[in-house]
Formats: sequence, C-alpha cells, structure tokens
Amino acid sequence: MTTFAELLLNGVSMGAVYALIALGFVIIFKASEVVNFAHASLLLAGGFVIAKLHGQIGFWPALAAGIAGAALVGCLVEFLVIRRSKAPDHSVLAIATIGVDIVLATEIARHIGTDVLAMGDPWGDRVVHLGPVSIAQTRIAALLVALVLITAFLLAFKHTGWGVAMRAAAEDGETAALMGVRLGRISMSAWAVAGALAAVAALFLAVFPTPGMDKATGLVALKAFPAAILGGLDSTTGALVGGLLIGVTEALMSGYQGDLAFLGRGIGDVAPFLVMLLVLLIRPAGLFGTRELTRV
Amino acid sequence: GSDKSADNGDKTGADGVKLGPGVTDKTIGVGMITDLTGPYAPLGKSISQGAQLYFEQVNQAGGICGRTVEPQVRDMGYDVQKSVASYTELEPKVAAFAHFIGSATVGAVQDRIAKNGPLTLVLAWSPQMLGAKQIQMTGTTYAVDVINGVDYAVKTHGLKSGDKIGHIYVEGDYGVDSLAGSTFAAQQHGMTVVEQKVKATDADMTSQVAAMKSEGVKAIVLSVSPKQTASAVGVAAAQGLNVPFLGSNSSYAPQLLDTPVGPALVKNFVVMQAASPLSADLDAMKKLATDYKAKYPDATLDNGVMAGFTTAAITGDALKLACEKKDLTRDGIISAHRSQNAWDGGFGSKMDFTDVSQPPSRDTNILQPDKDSLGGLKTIQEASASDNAKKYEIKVG
Amino acid sequence: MSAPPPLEVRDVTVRFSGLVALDSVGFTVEPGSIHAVIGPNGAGKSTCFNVLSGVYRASSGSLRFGGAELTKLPTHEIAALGVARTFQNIALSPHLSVADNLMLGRHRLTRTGFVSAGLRLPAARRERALHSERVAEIAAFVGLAGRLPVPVGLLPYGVQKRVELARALCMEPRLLLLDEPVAGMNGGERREMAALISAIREDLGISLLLVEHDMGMVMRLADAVTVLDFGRRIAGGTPAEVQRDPEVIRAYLGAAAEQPAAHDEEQV
Amino acid sequence: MSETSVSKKPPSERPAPRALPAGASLVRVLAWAAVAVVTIMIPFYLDAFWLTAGMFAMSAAVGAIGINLLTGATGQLSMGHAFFLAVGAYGYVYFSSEPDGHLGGLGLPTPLAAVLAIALTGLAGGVFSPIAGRLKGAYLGIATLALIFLGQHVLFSAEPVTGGYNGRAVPPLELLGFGFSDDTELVVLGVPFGAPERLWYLGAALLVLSAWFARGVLRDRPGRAMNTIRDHETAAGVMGVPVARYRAGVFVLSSMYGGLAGVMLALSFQRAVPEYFGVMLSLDYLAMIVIGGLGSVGGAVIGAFFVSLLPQLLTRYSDSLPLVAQPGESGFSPAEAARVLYGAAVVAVVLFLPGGLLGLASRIRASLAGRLPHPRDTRSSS
Amino acid sequence: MAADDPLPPDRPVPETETSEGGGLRVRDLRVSYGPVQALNGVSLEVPQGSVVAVLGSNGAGKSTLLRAISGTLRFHRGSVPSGSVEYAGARLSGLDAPAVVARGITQVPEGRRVFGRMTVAENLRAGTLGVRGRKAAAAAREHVLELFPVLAERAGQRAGLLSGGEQQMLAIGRALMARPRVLLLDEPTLGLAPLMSARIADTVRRINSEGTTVLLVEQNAAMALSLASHAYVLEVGEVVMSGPADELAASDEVRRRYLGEVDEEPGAEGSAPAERPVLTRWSA
Ligand SMILES: Nc1ncnc2c1ncn2[C@@H]1O[C@H](COP(=O)(O)OP(=O)(O)OP(=O)(O)O)[C@@H](O)[C@H]1O
Ligand SMILES: Nc1ncnc2c1ncn2[C@@H]1O[C@H](COP(=O)(O)OP(=O)(O)OP(=O)(O)O)[C@@H](O)[C@H]1O
Ligand SMILES: [Mg+2]
Ligand SMILES: [Mg+2]
Repeated sequence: MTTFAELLLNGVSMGAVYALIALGFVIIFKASEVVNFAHASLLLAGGFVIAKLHGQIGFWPALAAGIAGAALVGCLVEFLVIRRSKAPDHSVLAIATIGVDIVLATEIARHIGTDVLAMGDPWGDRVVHLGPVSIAQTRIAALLVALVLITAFLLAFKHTGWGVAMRAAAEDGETAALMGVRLGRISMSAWAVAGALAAVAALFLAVFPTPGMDKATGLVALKAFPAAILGGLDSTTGALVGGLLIGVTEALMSGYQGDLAFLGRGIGDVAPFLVMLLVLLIRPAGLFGTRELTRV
Repeated sequence: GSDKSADNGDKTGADGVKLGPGVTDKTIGVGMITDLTGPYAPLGKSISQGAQLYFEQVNQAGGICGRTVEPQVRDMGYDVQKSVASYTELEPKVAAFAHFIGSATVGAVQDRIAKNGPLTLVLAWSPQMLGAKQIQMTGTTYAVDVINGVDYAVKTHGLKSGDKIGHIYVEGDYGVDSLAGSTFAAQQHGMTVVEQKVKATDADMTSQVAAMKSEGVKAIVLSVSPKQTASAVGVAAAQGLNVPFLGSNSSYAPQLLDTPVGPALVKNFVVMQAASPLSADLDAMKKLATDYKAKYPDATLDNGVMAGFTTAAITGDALKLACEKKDLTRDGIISAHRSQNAWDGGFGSKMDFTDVSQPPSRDTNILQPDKDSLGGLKTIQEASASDNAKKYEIKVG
Repeated sequence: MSAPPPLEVRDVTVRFSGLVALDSVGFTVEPGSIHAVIGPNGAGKSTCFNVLSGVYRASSGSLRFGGAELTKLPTHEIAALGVARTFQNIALSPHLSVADNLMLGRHRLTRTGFVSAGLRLPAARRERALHSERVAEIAAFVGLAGRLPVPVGLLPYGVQKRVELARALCMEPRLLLLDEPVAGMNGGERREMAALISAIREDLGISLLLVEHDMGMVMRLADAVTVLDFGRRIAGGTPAEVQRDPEVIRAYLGAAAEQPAAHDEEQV
Repeated sequence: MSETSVSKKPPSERPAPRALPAGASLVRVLAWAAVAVVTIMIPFYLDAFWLTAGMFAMSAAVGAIGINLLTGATGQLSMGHAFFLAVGAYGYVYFSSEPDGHLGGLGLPTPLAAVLAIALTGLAGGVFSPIAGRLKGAYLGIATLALIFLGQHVLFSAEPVTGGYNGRAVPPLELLGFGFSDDTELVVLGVPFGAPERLWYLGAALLVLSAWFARGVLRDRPGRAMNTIRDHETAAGVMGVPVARYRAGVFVLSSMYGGLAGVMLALSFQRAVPEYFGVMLSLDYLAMIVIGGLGSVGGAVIGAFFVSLLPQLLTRYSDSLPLVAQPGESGFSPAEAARVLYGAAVVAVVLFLPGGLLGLASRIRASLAGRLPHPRDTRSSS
Repeated sequence: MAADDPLPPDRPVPETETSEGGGLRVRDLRVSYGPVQALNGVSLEVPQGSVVAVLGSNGAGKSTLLRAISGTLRFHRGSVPSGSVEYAGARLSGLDAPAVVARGITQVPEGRRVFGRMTVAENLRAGTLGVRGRKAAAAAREHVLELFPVLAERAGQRAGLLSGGEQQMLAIGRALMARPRVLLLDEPTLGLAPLMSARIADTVRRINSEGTTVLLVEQNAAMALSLASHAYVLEVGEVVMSGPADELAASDEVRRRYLGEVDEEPGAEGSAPAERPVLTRWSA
C-alpha cells in the first residue's frame, strides 16, 4: 500500500515535469501549428546555462539566466528558421525543426561532453515524509511551478490580446496581419516562451532524484509527446492532465513491473504510448483538444 | 571508384613476409570503429586517443615488421547502419581492428567478421561476442563481473540464504547478461533476485528503488548507466534504504563524485571491473598516465583511454608475433594472437586468448569510488575469481 | 438511366449544440424539376444540403430518395445513389488539373483499385480511356474545354465555380444539389450559369435542388420554391406565389421585392 | 487558411504542367537509358562500400515512396515508418531462418519468406487502421510514434523471434538457385561478384518495380482520391470516396512498402538489429520525402538518396581532415561536423526549396520551357 | 519601385473633387505573381470621405489591387515591379500590413476569412489588435453589434460554424472594430441574402457618412454603382473605364457586361447557350 502511494506520488510529481514540457509543445503548436521537435535541444540549452552559471552567480540568477538563454535560443530558431520558411504546410515545418534539433543537440552535446552537470538547486536531496511515503522536495516544487505556470497560460490564451493574436496568427496569418497583428513578433514571443518553459523543465529534470543533466537529458522530451497529444495538442489544461497521466502510468507500470512481467519487463516506458493510443481511439483530438469541426 | 578486379588474395612481400589485406611492404592498416557522436561519444573519444597514443609510440619505435602502422578511425555514432558501412569500407584495407565499440554495432557485422574478417578487438562484454576466432573481447563477461561482485557482498555484508537481492538493469545484453550473473550467484547462495528493468533513457530511479525497498532487498546490483547509478544510490540514501550497491563496470563515471550524490556513492557503492583501475600501482599504468598527459595536456585520463590503449597493445603484439612467424595474412595474425595464453602487457590482469569460446579471464577487481585516486576508483579487492565465477558456465552466442 | 425518383424530405430536424439549424422541415422535389430553397443567411439551407449529402446527421426526420433512406447512410453511399452537390465554398483540389478534379467525380462509377492501377491492368486503361472521354464531353458542355490540363488553383474564381459544377455532373447524378452557384459572379457570368443550369435539366432530365440568393435567377429557373427562416419552412409553392408571400418579403426579400429597380431583378 | 473561407487563392507552388514538346520526350527516353546503363555498370567500378551505401539508399527509396504515398499524397503524417521496416526485416528473418537453439524460425524458401514478410507488414498496418483511419495531422503523427516504442519494446522482449538486443543473422536471399551472398564464387568480366554486387542489381530492380507501381497508383483513380482526401476531406466523401477506408488502405499500402524496404535492408545488413529501427530512422524518412518533394515518387527517391548518402559521404571523407579533434580545442570533430551539416541541409531544403529538390528541378525546367499562361488565357469571359 | 511617375496620357485621368484632400491614391501600379501579370499600370484615386467602386469580372485584378494597398501581396508571393500607393500624401508602398492598419486602413478580405476556430466574440476582439485603447474598442463593439445583432446572439459560437452570410457579417464587423479611416471591402455581399446585402449597402452608406472612406470591390455592380460616387472598371489588370458612378451605370457596356442586362445583338455572351453542345445522358 505504501509502495502504491509512494509510486503514485512520484508519478504525479514526475508528471508535473512532463506537463511543463508538454506545455512547451502546446504553445508552439497554438502559435504556429508546428510540432516542435527542437524542444529537446531547448531543454538542453536552458539546463546547460543554469548548470554552468550557478557556480559563479548563485542559483536563482543562474536560473533566470538559463530561462533567458533558452528563450533567446527559441527566438533565434524562430527568426532564422521558422520565419524564413517557404514551407507550404505545417508538417513540413515540423521536419525543419528536426533539422534544427540535430544541429543544436550536437553542438550542445559537444560542450557538455562527459560531464554530469549539477544544477546547484536549493532543495538538494531533501525529501518530505508524508507518513510512510516520502517525496523529494524538488518534485513538490515542480508540481507547484507546473500548476502555477499552466494556469497562467490558460488565462493568457483566453483573455489577453497576445493569446487572441497568437491563435489568430496560427489559423490564418494573412487575415491576422490585416487585423494589425505583427506575425513575426507573435510567433517569436511564442518561441521565447516555449524556450523559457523548457529551461524550467530542464531544471526539474536534472535535479534530485537525478544526479544532474547530461547530453541525454533532452530525450525525455519524447515522453512529453504522448502527454501533449492525449491532453490535446492545443489545450493547456490538456498538457497538465496529459503530463500527470503519463507520469502516473509510467511510475506504476515500472514500480509493479515485477507483477506485470508477462508484458515484458520495462513496460513502464511504453505504457504512456499505450495509454495515448487508447485515449485517441475514443477521442481523436485528445481529452481536451478542440476537434476540427469543418463545415461546407 | 577503386580497381575492383585486383583480387585481395594474399601475396608475399619483399622481405618474404606473407601479406594479407591491409598490409603492404611499407604499411600496416589498422582499423578502429568507434563512437564519436553518439551516446558513447566521450568514451569513444578517449578510447581512440588511447589507441592512437599506442600506435604513435609503436611507429616512433620503428613500426611493426619495419612497417608503419596506419590507424584508420571511423565514427559510427553508435548507429548500426553507419557501423555496417564503416566495416564494409575498412574491412578490405586493414589487417586488424584495434577496437570496435558496442554490442549492437558489432552484432550487425558479427557474422561477416566471423566468416572471413580480420582480428577484431571488441569493446563489448556479452557472451554473444565469444565463439569466433576473429573476435576477441578483453577481460571477462558482464555476468562473471556480477557473480564476483555478489560473492564479495555475501562475504563482506553477510548476506545469507533466503535474502533478496535487487538488480536494476538496463535493457540490452549488458543488462541481460548481468542479470544472468546475479541470478546464478543468488541461486548458489539460496537467495532470490528482485528484477527491475529500465530503458537507457530513464534518468529517475525513484520507482525502481521504491519497489526494491518494499521488497526489502539486502543488496542491489546496478547494471545501468552512471547517471542511473547516481539516481538510484541517491534516492536510496534519501529514503533511508541503506544497503550495499554493486555496480557493473560501465555503471560508474568519476564525474559522479562532483554531483550531490558523491558522498552516498563513496559510502556504499562498489564497482566490479575486470581491468585494473588507473590508480593501480603498476609501471605500465603510470607510464600511460604520463604519456597521455603529455600528448593531451588538458584531457582527463579515464578508463576509456586505458581500454583503447590495451586493445591497441593486444593488436600490436599480435601483429609483432605474426611478423616473427613471417605471416601477416589474416589467418597468420589471428593464429599468432590466439597462441598467447597469459597476455598482460603490464596492466595486471592476465588474459588467455587460446580458447575462442571463453573470455580471456574471469578475474574481477572490486573497486570503490574515491576522489583522490586517479580515475576516481581505488582497489579494495585485488583481481580474483570467486568459485562461483569459476564454475559459472558461459553459454556462447 | 430512367427518370430520377422524387426526393421526399419529411420533418427533418438538425440540432447543433444549443441551436436548431433545421426544425422539422419538409418538402418534396418532383422528378426532373428545379426546386429552389431560399431564405435569409443562417436559415439552414446549407445545413439542409449537408444532411442530404450525409455530411451532417439529422437528429430526426426522414429523407427518402427512391427506395433509399438517406439519413442513416454515410456520404459515399449517398453519392453512390446518384446524389451530387456543389459547395458554397469551393472545395476543389487546387494542385490537381481540371481534368483530374473532374475524373474524381467519376470515382463512384469506376472500379480501378490500388492493384489494377499500380499494375496498369488493361481494365484500368480501358476504364480511364472511356471515362476521360465522357469527362471531356462534360467539360465542353460546361465551357471548360480548353482548360482541362490547367491546375484548378490558377483559375479565376468564376471558372472554379464551373469546375465544381462540372465535377458534380461527372458523377452522373440523378439529383444535383447546387449551393449558391452564382455567388461572386458578375451579371454576364450569372446569365451563363443560369443558362447552363437549365440546359442541364433539359439535356439530362435530372432533378435539381438549388440554393441561391439571386432572386431573379430563382424566379427564372425554379419550378418550385421552399423558403426557410431560422430553420423553419415558412413558405413554399411556385416562385410567383412565394414572391408575393408577405411573410417571405418580411423575412427575406425585404424592400427588394417591391421596387423592381433593385439589382437582383436585373441580374438575369 | 481556415476551411471556412471562400478559397480563391491560387496555389503559388507548382507551375501548370505543359505538354512537352516532341523533342523533350525523346530526351527523356535517352536520359532513362543513360541511367539504366550507369546502374548496370556501377558494380564493375565501385567498391563494396559504395555498393552497400547504394543498397541502403535504394531500400530507403522504396520505404520513402511508401511514406510519401501516405504523408505526401494523402496528407497523413506518419512517424511510425521505422516500425514497418522492422516488421518487414524480422518477418523475413523469422520466416526464412531454420529454428536453432532458443531462436525460432520457419525455414521457408527465402523468396516466399520475403513475400510473406511484406504481407505481414500489410497486416500490421491493417491492425493499426482503426487509428490510421480516424486520425490526421500531428495527432496521427505522434500516434504512429507509439508504434516505434511499442515495436522496439517487442523487438527487445520477444527474443525467440528477434534474437533480442543483438538481433539475429539474415539468411541470404536465394532466387532460383542463385544466392545473393558471398558463399558461391562468381566472377563477371574479371570482377568478383560478392553479396554487394549481386544485391545492387536486386535493389535496383525492386526499386524500379515499386516506383513504377506507386506511379501507377498516384496517376489513376486511387491517387486522385488520395489527393482529394488531403485537400478536402468532406468533398472527397461527397464525391463517393469512402474516406476512412481509403485512409486505412493507403496506410496498409505504405506499410507494405516499408516492409519491402525492411527486407532489402536486412538483406544488405546480413543481420537485423532492433537498435536500428528507432525514432531517428522514422524522422529520417520524413526528412527524405520533404527534402525530395512531397507527394511524388520522384521526390521520394531523390530525397532517399540524399538523406541516406549524405551522412555516409561526410563520415567517409571525414578522415581527409585531421581526425579526432584535439581535446580542449573547441573545433568540431569531423564526425560532429558531418552531423551538423546533415541537420543544416534538412533545414536549408525546407527553407529555400518549397517542393523539395524535385520541385527545384521542375521549376528549373519550367523556367527553361517558358512562362505561365497570362491571366488573359485563363479568363472566364473572352 | 519607380517613384511617382506622371500618369501616362492614354489613361483616363479621374477628375476628382478633392484630390488635394489627399485620400488614397494609386499610381501606375503593376503587380505580378511570379510569371503572372495581375495588374499592369493601374491608377486610381479615392478622395477622402468618398465611396469609390471597382468593378470587373473574375480575375480582373480587383483583389490584387486591394492586396497591394493593404500590404498583403507578400502572402500570395506577389510583387510590385513599379507604381506607388499613397495615403494622405504618405507612401504606403512597401509597408507591411500591420503598418498599413496602423495608418487607419483596414481591409475586409475576399471570402470572409473569419477565424473559424475562435468564437465570434474573439474574432471581434481580434479586430482591435491593430489599434490602441480599451474604451474605443468597447465603443466599436457596441457599434458593430448594433449593426449586426446576429453576432451578439452567436457571440459564444465558433465562427467556423456560422452560416456563409453570418460569416460575412462577422468579417465586416471585425474590420469595423479597428474604427478605420479607410475601409477596403472585397466583395462584401458575396453570398448574402437580398435583405442582407441591402443591409450591408446601408451599413456602407452609414459608415461613410460617419466619415470613413470606402473603396468597394463588388461583383454586384448595381449595388456598387448605387453606393459609389465614382467607379472604375478593371479588366485583365487594366482600367478600361472610369468616371462618376451614375455615368457608368448609364453606359451600355457596363449595363450589358456587369449589370447583366440582356441586349438583343447576338455574339455577346448573351448568346453563349446557343454554342453550348448538347449533353447526352451517360449510359454504361
Ligand atoms: N457544424 C455546425 N455546428 C454548429 N452550428 C452550425 C453548424 N453548421 C451550421 N450551423 C448553424 O446553423 C445555422 C444554419 O447554417 P446554414 O449554413 O445552413 O445557413 P445557410 O442557410 O446556408 O446560410 P447562408 O445563406 O449564409 O449560407 C447557422 O446559424 C449556423 O451558425
Ligand atoms: N497567388 C496568386 N498566384 C498566382 N496568380 C494569382 C494569385 N492570385 C491571383 N492571381 C491571378 O491574378 C489575376 C487577378 O486575380 P484577382 O484575385 O485579383 O482577381 P479578382 O478581380 O479579385 O477576381 P475575383 O472576382 O474572382 O475575385 C487572376 O488571373 C488570378 O489568376
Ligand atoms: Mg449556405
Ligand atoms: Mg477577388
């Protein structure tokens, strides 16, 4: 029982981190309908800056710098690639981001080398004991941050001009421009935000219980794909729910893999995708996604 | 294009030495297929540096058989297709492969090597790598390392029959073979194994450790990546699961000592590895350290360098031996190599290359993380093979 | 092909979350007649077309075409019964040539599948030859003769509208639904289109269901008119009757009906 | 732009196809003849490395044609292609190899095994059709991504079939007593014909066949239906196209192409290793069709050659530069450079060549052949 | 781009009342989409506070003209080899769409182009994105909803699901949210019921009387001419006729081609049906 509670709690808290990453996907998707494969390297970039700087300038400034840095990288990607693209449709642009990811990831990996970079975070390896179960402070922090950020963006998309402009631009750039929307700025801001989020996510990916970040850290971004999808690619709430769902599934499946051996060991890592498929069978646009209602 | 109709059959050189592919009167081609861009890039880099260092020294000393050795390195980024391509490209041009990294990547061309390939030193320790005369692993298999480790734990931490030991292992033959080892050892001691399999990409071992904790294991074997080791040990410490951890040889990296879990590692984690640690008190080792520092001033000396240097040395010695027998054909080189039964090259652990179906050794060093010693590891039990390790029967292929 | 069966629409209701787009609407399209559906914007005309062609599901009611009950059928099976339509918003493949867009209309009449197409079996060849001949005929009839190889996307809007019509004709329909065929056209083009529509009726003797805001055109072409407002049928009968109906004037025609000077009269 | 608007915007890509002048068709015939001759000559001049590289490229081309039918022509994004390659490869291995020890197998004649393997991939695609038929766009894309992870999980776990992590040997194809392997000595015009040489011709033949078939599909009724599903789903349905069934059908077809590619790959690898069939491979396939040009057979082939040869060339010639970048020195190692260049190339093509390399080619041809018809020619009243 | 070169003599110089008032002025404008020449040398003038209509059959270049003014050509890979567009004496040519909007010129694009996935309310909000001021926006909203009550009823519905006409209203309403000084309308009555197009016509009159200059592209020539003070006829990228609306409305050419009135001489499109081949029924 305690194991279950512990796994559940751990799943939820890990899910929060997935949610943060998923939110990054969602924002880019809302702003430009592009599935951003370069998100992994945004993560790396952000984490790298934090890890490198916290020594000199202390953790919080380093975090700020990391966020800024990742945001900057996001802007650069937007400015140098997305904006320049003559691509006829969005899936093509998605491919471009694959190329971007290869370039960035290789470059950053080269700088990281063998190192396992610690983040110098204030939480260290302290854990909070709730009765028999214990959970890392870092994870509680992650959960809170995720909740706050996601609510913030939920509101922003609904109620701010920025949100409206972003969705308008995504749907029909020309008309949005006719409304006076500066497409360039909007899409750049989206990429900046996504970058910032990536940095935050990177932080929580690299702190305890993981020893730090290395060049493989970015790969976790892949796990956030099912999260983003089963929540609904264009839904902020979806990102949260999807993230938590994935986190919990994964934790339970791997925790109980002994009893699930018939599924093949290591099922924990594929379980998220199974869940995603099930959800999509029932709701093709994810749990909270707006389904394409077309009319003729 | 290349002149195809020229057959690569064996000829005889001016000095009466039979020449095989990759060998001319002036040069001997030696191939290295390594990973400079993939997951093992850092390791691969040190390994090739180690090898290059060796061949440079050899060439400065007048080469082998009066021929200069021409190392040819190819990066396959741990990608199977690239590894096949690199092998296909180098195979006709080289007398031997001084190293070839990775199981899957070697696996992809294994059958071709076994058919008519050159002597190939592989850096992968699964039993699949045994059985072909061309293919040579160093040290011993993952399983044997783990068996030695478990026996050590039983001896020192008084595990007894009926206890449970945990094993967190990564997908792939590294994990699988290690698991075979722990299972065997556990049986021998009347203990049971609690398995937890993880993917290479998993970074957070909380769930796994939680599972172990609830099973009440007395020790945990780790056949995972260094990062995963750190996570597992760290989480255990934080959750007050205070048991010894036994790490397979690729589960540790000195860099971990700088991370928050450093202390925990030093406290209750040991590494099982066939090769002697860099900190071992051996002249050869010291020389390597100084030479390496001289050539690559600001690179850190790690096991990779050592492994690369050793495999290169094995290759070099095989070539020298073959030269004495005036036969630098593939078969010549291979049989020369296979004739050695106590190769050590000054690096402590003795290796017996005569039995193609056995790893060259069954000894394992038990090492402990230590900031001050070179390579971040110090010896706490000299290379030796426990009885179980000796009687463990290795299934080839 | 015999004369088409009548189309009987019986108190069809369509609901969308919250609003009733069609409220137990009923009318009958006599075989070989041109039946116009008119009404203010948002009255439910296109919705009516959409249930007829299976794009939307009716919440209740029945649509009988000959023996068949359309309400339960998926779009492609309705098409198979010989119900063709054009769209209010052009729905062509811009990159495909006019010829290919028209050939798509032959889909239901042809059989060539992946295998026979891939292997270029004689059957496929024969089928293609046969049908492209017919497509050429239809193109000539609609006045697209010269344009067959041009990608639709490069054609002006008016022409694209005619490609839509031609594509529908290529289905050899027994019932043809036209949703605002002359929207966005100028007088001359409207007159051509009108002539085209009546020519279709004369030459093929099929039934047409027409949604159009150009009253002049409706008056000229239609045999019967059904007027919708807020999803309800508020009037029906011959054009003349409908045009005099005060309810219709209030809801739809407005001043337009009284003063003949208004443009709609003159459109045709 | 949103579906709700009256679309009057002519597509600015792809100029109008123009009837080729009589000369051109002759030129085309000659060009093809030249290509054929070169293809036949190559094994006599290039060494194993190039031939293997060529074989990779050709199998990639087959796979790319498949995914281009799906993603390019029908607008169904798929990131699961690698899975179907795996099914093809392992299907072939399992059907053709004799069971030995813990490894199972059916020991069927290799050609039959190949055919069955392709059928099996078709089946696998069919099983996925409830999803493939209903989803589209990014959703389908990532749903198919699941196939990769599930697939790899199975490949690693189902050891008796797949041989687990290190994979298992691939029995060489044997057609009417002629083996595609090094076993039997064969020398043609003084050139020893080993596996690479023989496989080269096999690959070329298979590629030509699959290209020919796909072209037929695209040019006829199914192709039109597919394109319309891509451009306007509802219209397709109303015109009598059973959309879901068609989507599923195309998905099956493209999986079968993947299967064939898998078989070819296995044959040239001579060993099937699960590691290979990962996400990266799927993404490479997407890169291929985008770089080559979406929706066309030619595009798929060009893209496939580009993507599968570029990295190999870069690494191959990486040692013409000083190899291992000295530690501390911050320059690229050539290997890293190769990777970066590859990524950059992908980006560059997407950015500057809408319509891909093929699009570029046809635009050049167009600008040679002359300009588009003036609006006058395409006017309604005149 | 060649700076304002004088009008070529062969072109009809529009005699305008208040050209020094510096309304919208287009000079010898050429536009091409890649190889396609859509406009070659169009000049026209929209005096401050007037309603000017542009007629022309499909593909004549009307929308292209508006795109050139509103700076949206780039979205269609269109380019302006020569010619200029000025508003109130300041050059618009080369500005991007948002900059043009900022100068008080708003276009209602051809074919509605509402944001289908956003609600009606959000669409209206999007209309205000180019301009400052919350209160102004609120007032504008009042005004628009009063013009088109339907939009208030459907405020929460996704715009993509509105009927064709409702969408058209939304599109115009959305443009008015920016309280433009010049409104460019591209076929506003497309697909509207008679009553509704009449309503649009009134709307245009009204906003014009409120001081908004209107450049109106219409297929519905009758309505356009009844609204406009001045009109131009565009064919294949050139101005073929121009003058006061009433004069044009009186001219035979216009009556026949754009008002679609049948005149007796054969040969014109009027007799097109005669040439049309008979379509036999398909039997196979
Ligand atoms: N898919 C849908 N979901 C929700 N509401 C819809 C949907 N389709 C249509 N409606 C609503 O149903 C009503 C009727 O729409 P419809 O398109 O049938 O009108 P219409 O008569 O065609 O108008 P118009 O002449 O402008 O085309 C409109 O209020 C519209 O908003
Ligand atoms: N994006 C584009 N690419 C290529 N050609 C185009 C493009 N847009 C318009 N054209 C061509 O330019 C000419 C003018 O087009 P435009 O849309 O301005 O005509 P229009 O007068 O608005 O016609 P309509 O009444 O159909 O709106 C037409 O021949 C059209 O084919
Ligand atoms: Mg309608
Ligand atoms: Mg227009």
